[in-house]
This record gives sequence, structure tokens and C-alpha cells, in this order.
Amino acid sequence: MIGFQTIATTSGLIIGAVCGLIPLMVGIRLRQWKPALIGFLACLFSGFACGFLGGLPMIIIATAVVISYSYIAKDDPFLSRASIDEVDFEESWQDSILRQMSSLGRTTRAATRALIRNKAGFIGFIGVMFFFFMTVFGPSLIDYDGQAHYYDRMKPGAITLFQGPSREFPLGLDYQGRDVLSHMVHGGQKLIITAVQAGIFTTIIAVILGAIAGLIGSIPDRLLTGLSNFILTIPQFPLLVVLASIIEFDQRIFLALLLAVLDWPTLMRAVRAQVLSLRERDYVEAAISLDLGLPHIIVREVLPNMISYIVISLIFSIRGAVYSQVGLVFLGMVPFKEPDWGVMIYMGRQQGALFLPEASSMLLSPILAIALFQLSLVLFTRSLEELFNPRLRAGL
Amino acid sequence: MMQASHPPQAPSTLSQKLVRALTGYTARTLLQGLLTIWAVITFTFILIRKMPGNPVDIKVEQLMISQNLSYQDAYNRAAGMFDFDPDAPLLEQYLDYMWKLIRGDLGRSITSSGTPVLDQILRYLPWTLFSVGVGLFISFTVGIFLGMAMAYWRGSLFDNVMTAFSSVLFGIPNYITALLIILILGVQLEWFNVGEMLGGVDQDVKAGFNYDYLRSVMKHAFLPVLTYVSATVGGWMLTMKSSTISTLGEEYVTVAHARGLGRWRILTAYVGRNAMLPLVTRLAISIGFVVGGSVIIESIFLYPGLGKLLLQAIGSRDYTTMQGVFLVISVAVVASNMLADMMYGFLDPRIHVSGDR
Amino acid sequence: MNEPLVELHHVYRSFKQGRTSVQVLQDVNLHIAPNEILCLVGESGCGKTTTGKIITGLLDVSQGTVCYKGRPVHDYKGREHRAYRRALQIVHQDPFASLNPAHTVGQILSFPLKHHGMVEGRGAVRRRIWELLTLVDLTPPGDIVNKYPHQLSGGQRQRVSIARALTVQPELIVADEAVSMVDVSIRISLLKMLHRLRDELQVAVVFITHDLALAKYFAWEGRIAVMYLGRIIEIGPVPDIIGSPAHPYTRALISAIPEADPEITRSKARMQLRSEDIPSLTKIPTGCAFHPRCPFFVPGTCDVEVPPLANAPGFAQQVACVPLTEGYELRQHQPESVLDGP
Amino acid sequence: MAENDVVLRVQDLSISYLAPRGRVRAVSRVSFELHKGETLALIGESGCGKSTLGLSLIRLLPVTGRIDSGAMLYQRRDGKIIDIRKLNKNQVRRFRWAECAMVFQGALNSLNPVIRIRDMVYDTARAHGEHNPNKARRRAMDLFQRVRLDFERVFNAYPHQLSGGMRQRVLIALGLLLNPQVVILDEPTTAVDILTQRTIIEVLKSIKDEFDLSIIFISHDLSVAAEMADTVATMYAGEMVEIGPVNEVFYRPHHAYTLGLLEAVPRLSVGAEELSSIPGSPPDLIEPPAGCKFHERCPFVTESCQVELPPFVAVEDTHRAACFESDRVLARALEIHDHERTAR
Repeated sequence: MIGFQTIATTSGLIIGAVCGLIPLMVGIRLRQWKPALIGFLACLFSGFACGFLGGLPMIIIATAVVISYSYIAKDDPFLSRASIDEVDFEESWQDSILRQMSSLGRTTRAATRALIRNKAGFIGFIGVMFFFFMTVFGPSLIDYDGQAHYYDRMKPGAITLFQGPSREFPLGLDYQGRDVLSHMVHGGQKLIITAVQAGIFTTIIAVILGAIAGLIGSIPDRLLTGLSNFILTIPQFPLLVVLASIIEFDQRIFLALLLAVLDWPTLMRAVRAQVLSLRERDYVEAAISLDLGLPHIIVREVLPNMISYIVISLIFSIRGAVYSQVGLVFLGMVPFKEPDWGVMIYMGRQQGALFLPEASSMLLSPILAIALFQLSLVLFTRSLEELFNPRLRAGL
Repeated sequence: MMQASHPPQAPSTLSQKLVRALTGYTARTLLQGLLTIWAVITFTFILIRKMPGNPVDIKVEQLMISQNLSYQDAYNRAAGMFDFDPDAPLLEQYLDYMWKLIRGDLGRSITSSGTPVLDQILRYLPWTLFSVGVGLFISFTVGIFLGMAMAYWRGSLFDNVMTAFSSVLFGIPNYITALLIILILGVQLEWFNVGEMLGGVDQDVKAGFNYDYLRSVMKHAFLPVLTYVSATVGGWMLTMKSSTISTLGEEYVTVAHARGLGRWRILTAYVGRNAMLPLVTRLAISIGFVVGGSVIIESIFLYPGLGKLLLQAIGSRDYTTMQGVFLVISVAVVASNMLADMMYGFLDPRIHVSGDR
Repeated sequence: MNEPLVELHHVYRSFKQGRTSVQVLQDVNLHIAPNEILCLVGESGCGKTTTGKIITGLLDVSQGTVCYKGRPVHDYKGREHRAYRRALQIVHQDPFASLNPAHTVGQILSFPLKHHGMVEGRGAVRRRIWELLTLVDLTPPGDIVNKYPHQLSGGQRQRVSIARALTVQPELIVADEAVSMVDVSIRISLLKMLHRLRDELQVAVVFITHDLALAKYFAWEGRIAVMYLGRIIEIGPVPDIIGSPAHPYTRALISAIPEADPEITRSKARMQLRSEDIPSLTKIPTGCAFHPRCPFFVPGTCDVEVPPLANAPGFAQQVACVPLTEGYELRQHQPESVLDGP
Repeated sequence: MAENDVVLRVQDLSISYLAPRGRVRAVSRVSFELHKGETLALIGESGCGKSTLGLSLIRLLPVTGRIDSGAMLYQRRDGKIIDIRKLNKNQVRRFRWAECAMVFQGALNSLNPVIRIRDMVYDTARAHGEHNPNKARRRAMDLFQRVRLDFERVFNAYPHQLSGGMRQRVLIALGLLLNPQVVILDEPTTAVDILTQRTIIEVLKSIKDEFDLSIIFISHDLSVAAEMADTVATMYAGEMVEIGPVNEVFYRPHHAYTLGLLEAVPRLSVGAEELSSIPGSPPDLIEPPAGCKFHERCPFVTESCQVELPPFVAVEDTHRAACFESDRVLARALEIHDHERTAR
């Protein structure tokens, strides 16, 4: 899922800088100083964050934004008021690329504005970004404190190794005297990745099955609806507990798959309903009448009007996956290794941290982190709603 | 082209409506429900037997450790304790179980020295029903009123504060809320002594309809109920707000104002009733999940509910008890879905209880 | 008369509604010649939209045959089938729902052009879009082409819808209430444009409307088919039907319509129906479906046999009314006072 | 008020809405009078402010709407004149429906779907101090029969059990429940079928005479106005551009917009006819054009139209119009009229 080998290293920085040169130079040529600089920084940053995976796409986006600032479609034949015979409709490929780049740039700018416009949504966005960066950069900045400490960190007169926050250990020490902060930084990544995977699997299953049920109808529809009703009748979390004890999770991706298998019915029903309603739209009927073919109808007519719904559902699935995942670990039903936020809560509770005031920080840290992450996701959907509103793209 | 001009129909009385509801449609739904329940039983039956280890093995392990017996001795003791043959073929076990079930026998608990599963469920169920039920009731009522108020004064400071508040509540998982309540309210702020409030009731009070007992029950239910309320009230508030906003935009509300109706009458009969319709279905469906309780919350507060029973049964591989709990929950879910349909048909005269939805 | 473009022979259509099935069309016979104008007129629920969709091939018939250029449409396979489907296009009623909100006007028009290779090359596509927009009076095209549907007015959207239908060079356009949601002052220009397109591009137009006055204006040289509860009850040239309507239902419609002229509309003779209630499609009356409301109702005749469309003495059009076609004089019953209830 | 039979006098009324882009001037400086027993038709296209005007008369503007200036003087049955604009909340509530009722367009959504018609009748009666349900029931029975509804069956029905036409008639009956002086009808015949429309028109005509009502009839449909109205007023872009007796306005229009509308409507009784649309589209009401708001679409436009706002002046005795070129408009109208007459 995240295949960045060059995350947060000097080589990543170099990749970012090289990538950033392109928008920078384009910007300087077009005399768009500010966009050029922002483009350079964006490339630098995403190169640093994700290596080539981040740097290369950012070149295109940043360059497009830079171009969009100075692009004037002086040769757009549609802006001409001349008669049809005097207008040249042919367009060189350079012009075409330029035009498309600028439209991509404008979309990006509009998207950025949409992201910022909704206050709650923007807070959510910042929260999501915070957790993303914490799990991506954090591990290379803070070393993992995995070894149990015994008496070297124990305060005189204390009975346990737990410690509240101090200057040296901002989040305190856990039951083995280990730095809680390092566990926080190293323990979130897998949790978040598994949750995202589960969310993606759920969405893929639900969208495909929902589309099949909605578009084909008849027997597949009845089967799928029956299956989803069946799954929804079984109490989800207990079932998960039972399943978790049957399946051995040597790899977390299996857990993600299992979560997806249980989570798809709700979304599938919603997708089915959406497809059914979109299928009846006049513009879909027009496309059928124009014989544009099923692929066109699905990809160009139906999907663009569902994408916002799908992405928001994805976010909610991720949220649900965090819930179930931590819940399972919390009950000790899946043997995940440290570092892991869920394991921290589990071990903390096992070691009696619940009722020791000085141990609170060991429990509070993962608890608050999970709460904040969930909250950020919910808030972020507000921005996504604005982001995918087709009206926005025209609001330039 | 298919303007739904409803077939002319004499307005019906309440009893006629009930009679209509109880014929045709109900028969079909009941059959469907039974089928679903059967599928759930079968599915969970297979699943449960596929879990690694069986009750005998686990007991053997326990005995070997606690009483220092050899494997053979422990096995003999354990096998004698349970009315269960782990080596019987799955199909035979299944048919046996189903046959008993048809006669209303849920079997006996494998691990709790032969207590009938039904007795066990009946002992744990009231706690769950009480705590989750009260929680649901409080959070639904509070959510409805606050949601309506938020919609009515939308854009005001009250609305903004409450929207942020409900988003926060909605965003945090319930067990996280439970832990936060213990950690912050209990341990850090010391508002109450959490240790005393765990479990279902104080040991030293006698069960019965007296002040001490009820007080003790209330005290112990307080934390789970608080958790349930704070974990769900945000969702109700937000849903009710958006439902009310769309109802406020309906023309019949404007017409009601034009007719000079009092504000209170409009708010209840015109706005409230219509805005609540979609929520009622969801409430009915939630009632089904009341029965299941919450495995995690009950285990955090050591609350003697069905969720805790299930968790114990899973831990000791008590097949019959697990099976029984799953059955009870599924029946409740199916029943509440039917209830949702019927309630909707009852509250919304546009929908005839005829299954044409 | 040249060969009909589309023919409907004894077409029936029913829809499932829950467990019951509703007969929406019964025994509909129609033929549309190339470049003809045909108006389908009737009240809501009469089946005019369903007929329109069957004509364009968007809906299948439950019974009966539809022919395109003399051959049943199910004979068309592969390439021919696609050509047949493309030749028949529809323009919807609601200008807010008929264009995909996710695409610009330029994209909406370019999809069919590119998909069917109607023109070669990018430049040619753009040139064709310009032409089409000019054709539907959306000038200058540059003001429209990059806009999203929500940025256009209702009238402009309807023009885009028409331009989209024209991308595939159809032979027939079904305009389903295409102007009823557009402001009064703009309707006429849309109709004039449709007329002009018909003349310039030689397309036939099936104009579906509930507004007889509009139908009369648009289709003066064409024909009108009046529909009631799933059947065509009268069909013929516009001046004849408007000037001397035969079927009691058509007469009722024409007498009921108010006119934008105070003196005429106040002096108009109004026909009194026996009942205001439109029967439900699930319970269509026996015999002539109009008989429970018809002031000329002949017991024993009208409520027994389903009247076929036939010529009636003294009328140029065909009408489905037994007393009329058998040459009786219609005599009006005393209107009784009828109260409506559910 | 000078004349005793003026029920409602609107003076210089301006209303605006707050929109994200700025203030939408929905109604600007509208003045007119409504006499006892008169039917006034407000005609115009969507967005011309006619519905806003109607809503403001019972003080039911949406929260973003605001009455900027003007007065709405209403003469009660006891002869006392009140300004609707100055009523307090409670007075407004009592004024609504008892003095001035409004029947909305889209009868489907005007009735609360979850309560029976009878409860809506009782609600309305109770809100205005009539606590005896039998009295309300008797009054409703009378009214339902007058609008040709089967009382026993309709009274106990839910709205969804009625057809569109029946619902519309229920609303009309409901509107008359408290015996108001003025009834505002907002597009009562839009979105119903032709025969249903005829029933509603006949019902309206009969109740108007029986109850001596003053009716404000809001519609975009010129033909219904031609049949129903005593006086016709045309509105364009928030302004009243012409008002006069129905025959005057239809046969001797003095405003170019009225003429344009008349020329855009097909008539069944005329054979092949020459019609034309008004080119262009209505102006932006946030930044309206200078001068006459119609000048961008007007075939009679002159230079002064583009700069100066034409005054709303009497062109004949009871006929007023806001057009600099009213003479030319009238001449053109008469020319068309003559042409038609000879053609027939």
C-alpha cells in the first residue's frame, strides 16, 4: 500500500528538489513568481514524503497550477466571434496539452479552495494529514523504545515503572518503563494502514456488487440483497470475535479482508439504491438512446455522480475498521505485536493502568489518538462533500 | 407516466388497519424471518465448531494447570463433566441441536455444569435490556429534541456549538468513550469511584423491589448508560437536524404558518412528526441491537449482560451458550426489522402495510 | 405517401407495480412518416410518454410489433440495430434532469460525436460542436461550450438537449413535453427552432404535450393523436381535430381549455362531464374507457364493446367511438351533480 | 383610504432577499389596489416577483427575505384600516387566514401527509379561537360541497388518498373556512390536467360570487387570467409594469412586455397564427440594468429607456403602465388585432 522506500530521507529531499525544478522553471518563464515557488515547495515536500510516488505526480499538478495562472485561451476557436468558415478548429498538440494542463490546474485550485472553505472539514483535513505525517515521518525521527527497562528509569519510591509525562518523556513511560511517545509514533502506522486497506476492500466489494445488483437486477440482485440481509442479521462484533479466533492473522491484511467481508452489506445496499436511481435519470436514458455503450454510461454518466458518495463511504468504512480492529485487540482476540495502539490499550488495561493516575498517560495517549483520528475522519468528509460537488468545478 | 393515483379506498379505522397488517404481509415476512434465522443458526453452528479447541480441551488445560493432573486424568475428569462428545460427527450434532431447538430446548451449557442455556440467557438478558434500553431511550429522546432545536435555530451560536459537540461525540468509538469516562472523570478528576461502580449490583444488597437494590442497580448501570448515551446521541442529533431542516422547507409547513396555526402546533404535528419518520425506522432497528448489548462496553464495566456472557462463552468454547446467544440476538434483529416496517406503516399513512415497498 | 419511418402495430405495454401489473398502453396503432409532425396529446397517465419511449426503442412492448422502415425492429441486428437506435432520439421534459451535471456542454456534445466517429479528428469534432450549437441558436458558441448545465437557463438546456440529439443525425426526434417547463415567453422560439430543424434536416418530430393550444400551433400541418387511458381515441390532421373534434373526450378537452382572449374564453360553450374523476389505470372501465364520464354515454353500447378507431360520417379524422362511427347523433344527458371523493 | 370598497392598498412596496452574491431585489416599488369582490390577476414569468409579493401580503417571506419599504394597508370588515407591515407576531398570526388566506401552488405538498383532512380543518379553526369542532365541521361540510367534494369521504381521508384536483379543491375550501375577505391563489391551476383545471376554474368562479371575495390570482398562464380576472397586472423583474381592466390589458396593452407575452401564447380558437418569443432572458436582479428593466429585450427600445426608469402612470382611466413607448406598443397591438380579425 505504501511503497515508499525513500520516505523522509535525504534522497527523498533530492528527488523532491529535482521534481520541483520543473514547475519552478515554468513559473519563472511565465513570470508567475509566487505559484512557481509554491509549486517548487509542494514538489520538494511530496518528494520528501513519498519519494518518486509523490514527486512525479506533483510535478504535473504543480506545473498545471502554474500554467493555469497565466493561461489565456487566445486561440480557443470557441471564443471567436467570426463565422464558421473563418475559424480554425485544428489545434496543435502543444496547444492541446497546454489547454488541458491549465484546466487541470484550475481544478486543483478549486479543489484546494473547497478543502479550505468548510471550517470543520479543514480541521478534519489537517487532522488526517497530521496522522498521515506522524506515521510516515515519525518513525525516522524518533527511535523505537522496544526493550523493557527495569530499574534504570524507576523513580525512587515508586512501585511501578509507569510514569506520567515529564520533560524527557513527554507522554510518560509504560509498564515496562518504555517511552510511550515512541510507541505512539511507531504503533499507529499499521493500524491506519490496515484500516485504510479494509476501507478500500469494503468499498471495492460494495461498489462492484452494488453495481451488479443495481444494473443487472433479477437473480443476482435478489441473491445479493438476501446475502446482505443475512450478514446484517448476525451481530457483527461477536461474529468478528468468533471469526478472529478461527483465522490466524499472521498478516494484518487478512484482518483487513475479514473486516471488509463483514462490512460491505450496508454500503452495497446504498450503492445499489444509488445505481437504481441514477439508472432512471433522463441523461442516462439519453445516453442509451444515443447508443454510447455500457462502459460509457457507467464511467462517464453514472460514476461521476456517485464518486463523492463512494469516497465519503470509504472514509466511514475506514472509521469502522479502526473501531473493529482496536476493539478486537482490546479484547485480546487477535495477537498483534507491539508497537500497536490497540495493544497499548490492551496491555495498559492488563497491567492495571486504568486505575493508576500516573499510568493514565500510557492509556490516554492511544485513546486520544484514536478518538482524534476518528473525529478527523468524520470532519474531513465535510470537505470532501464540497470537493466532489460538480458545481464547484465550474465555480471558477 | 405512472402517477401514483392511489386506488380509492375508504379511510380505515385502527383495528381494520391492524387486521390488514396481520394477514398476507405478515405471513410472508414471518416466513422470510424464520428462513433468515435458520440460516444464521446453521452458519454460526458450523462456524462455532470450527473454532480452534473445544470445551474439553480447554477444561483439560485448566485442570492440568490448576490441579496438577496428568493429561489423561484431566481428560477423563473433563470429559465426565460435560455432556458433550467432541468426536461426534458435525451433522449428527447439528441435527440433534435443531431437533431440540424445534421443541424450544436451547440445550444445556457445556461448561457451567449443565445449567440450561435458556436460564443463563434469562439471567443475563435483563441487565443488557435495562442498560442499553435506558441508554437508547435517553439518547433518542435527547437527540430528537436537541436535533430539532438545532434545525430550528440553524446558523445560531447554539446550533454551531451543538453541531461541533455532536460531531465529536459521533466521531469517537464507544469503548474509547468508556475508557475516557473512567480515566478522566473517574481517575483524574475523581468525580466518582469507578471501582465501586463496576459489575451489575452490589454484592451485599438483596435482590428485590426495594430502595437499596434499585439504587444499587442504578449506580452500577450509570457508567454503561452514560457511555451508550454519549456514543449514540451525536448520531441522533445530526440525523434529526438534517431531517428537520428538510421538513422545515416543505410547503405544508409554510401553509401551516399561512393558516395562522400556533407555533407549538406546527412544531409538533407538522414539523416534528414528519421529521421523525425516518428516525423511527432506525430506532426500531436499533432496538434489535439492544439485545446484543455491547461486548466491549460490558467487558470494560464488568457488566453482567449478554455481551459479557457471550464473551465468556467464546473464551471457554461453550458451544451451546454461544449458539443460544447468537440465536437470541438474531431473533431480536429480525423481529425489530419487522417492527420497523410496521411502525413506519403505522406512522406514515402513505405506506400501506402491504409489502410493496 | 412515402413509406412510414416507424409503425406501431397493436402495441400493448404493462408495468409491474408491486404484485399487480398495470396496463399502460392498449392496442396502440400508429405510423409516422419521414419528416412528419405528429402530436401525442392527453392528460397525465394516458400513456403518451410510454408511447414516445416505445417509438424511440427505449422501452420494449409487452405485445405487438414496432417496425422501423417497414421491418420489425427485432429483425435488426448488430450494426443495423445500432443505426436504427441512433435514428430515433428523444428530448426530455425536465431541462434540469436531462443533462449530466458532471460534464460541460462541449463534453456532452463530443461524447456521441467521438463514440460513433461521426466526424474525424479533434478539430472536426470541435467544428461540429460549433455548428450544432449554432444550429440550435446558442450563439456565440463560445459562451456556452465550456459551461456546466447548472450555469444555463432552462431554455438553453433544452437547446443543448436538442443539439445532443442531433449529434447522431437522427431521422426522428421525440420531444417529450420539451417546452412545458420553459418560461412562456421562450417557448415559441424553441418550437420555431424545432420547426426549422425539421425543415432543414428532414427529421420527423413526435411532439408529446398536454397543451392542445401548443400542439395546434406547433403541428398545424401535421397530425394529432389524442390518448386516453392507454388508447388512442382520435387521430387525424390538426385543423380537423381542433376545428371539429369528434370524440366526446376531445370535445371536452377543447371546450375546457381557457384562452388568452377574455371575450372568447368567457363566451365559450363548456361541456359538462358526468364525473370529474379519472379512473385509475388499475381499474380501467369496461368498453369505452371514457364512458363513466361521457355526457353522451349510450348504455349497453359504450360500456360493453371497446370501440375501434374508425372513420365517422362527417369527420375527416378517425375516432374510437361506437355511436359516432355508426352515425348516431350524440345527445347529451342532463348533468347530474356529482361530488368527488377518494 | 378614499374609496370605501378598497380592501387592500399596496404602496411602493419593495422586497429583497439576501443571497450569497448580494441583495436580490425581488419586488421593487409595487403599488396597486384591490377592491371588494375584485379578482386581480398577477401575471409574469418565473422569478418576476409575483409569488414573493403574494407571500409578503401575509408576511410569510422566507427568513432571508425582507420588506425594504412601502406599506400594505388593509381595510377590515369593521372599516378599520391596518398596515400589514406593522402587525406584531401575534397579530400577524390572527390576520393570516382569518382576513387573508392563501392557496399555494403544488397542492401535493401543501397538505401535511401524516394527518387527516379533518384534523387540518380543526387545527385551523382552533388556531383562530373556534374550539367547537362541530361548528368547524358544519362550516367545512358546506364548503366542501360548494367545491364539489364528497364531504363524508374527503373529510376523513389522508391527503395521499385524493387526486391532485381534489387536493387543490380541499385547499380552496380550507382557505374559505374562516370566511376571509381576501384570498391569494398562487398558480392554482398549474400542474393539473386540463379537465381538472376546468373544474377548479368553475369552482373558483362560483365561490367568488357566493362569498363576495377579493381574489389575488398569481399565474404565469395568460389564458386562465383572461377567464378569471377583472383586473390584470403584469410583472417583470420585480416591477409591476402594467395594470388595468382585463379587456384593456388584453386588447389595448400599453407595455411592450405585456404585448410580448400576448404574442407568445397560442390560442386554440385561432387557426394558423403568427407568434413570437421575447428574445433574451430576464435580467439579473442583484445588479439590475439601468433604466427600464425590459429594455434589453424590448423591440421598441429607445435611448431614454436605457437611462431613465419609466414612471408607472395612468394611460387611461383605470389603466396604468410603465413604458415610454406605450403609444407605439398600443398601435402595434391594435395592428395585430385588426390583422387577426380580418384573417378570421
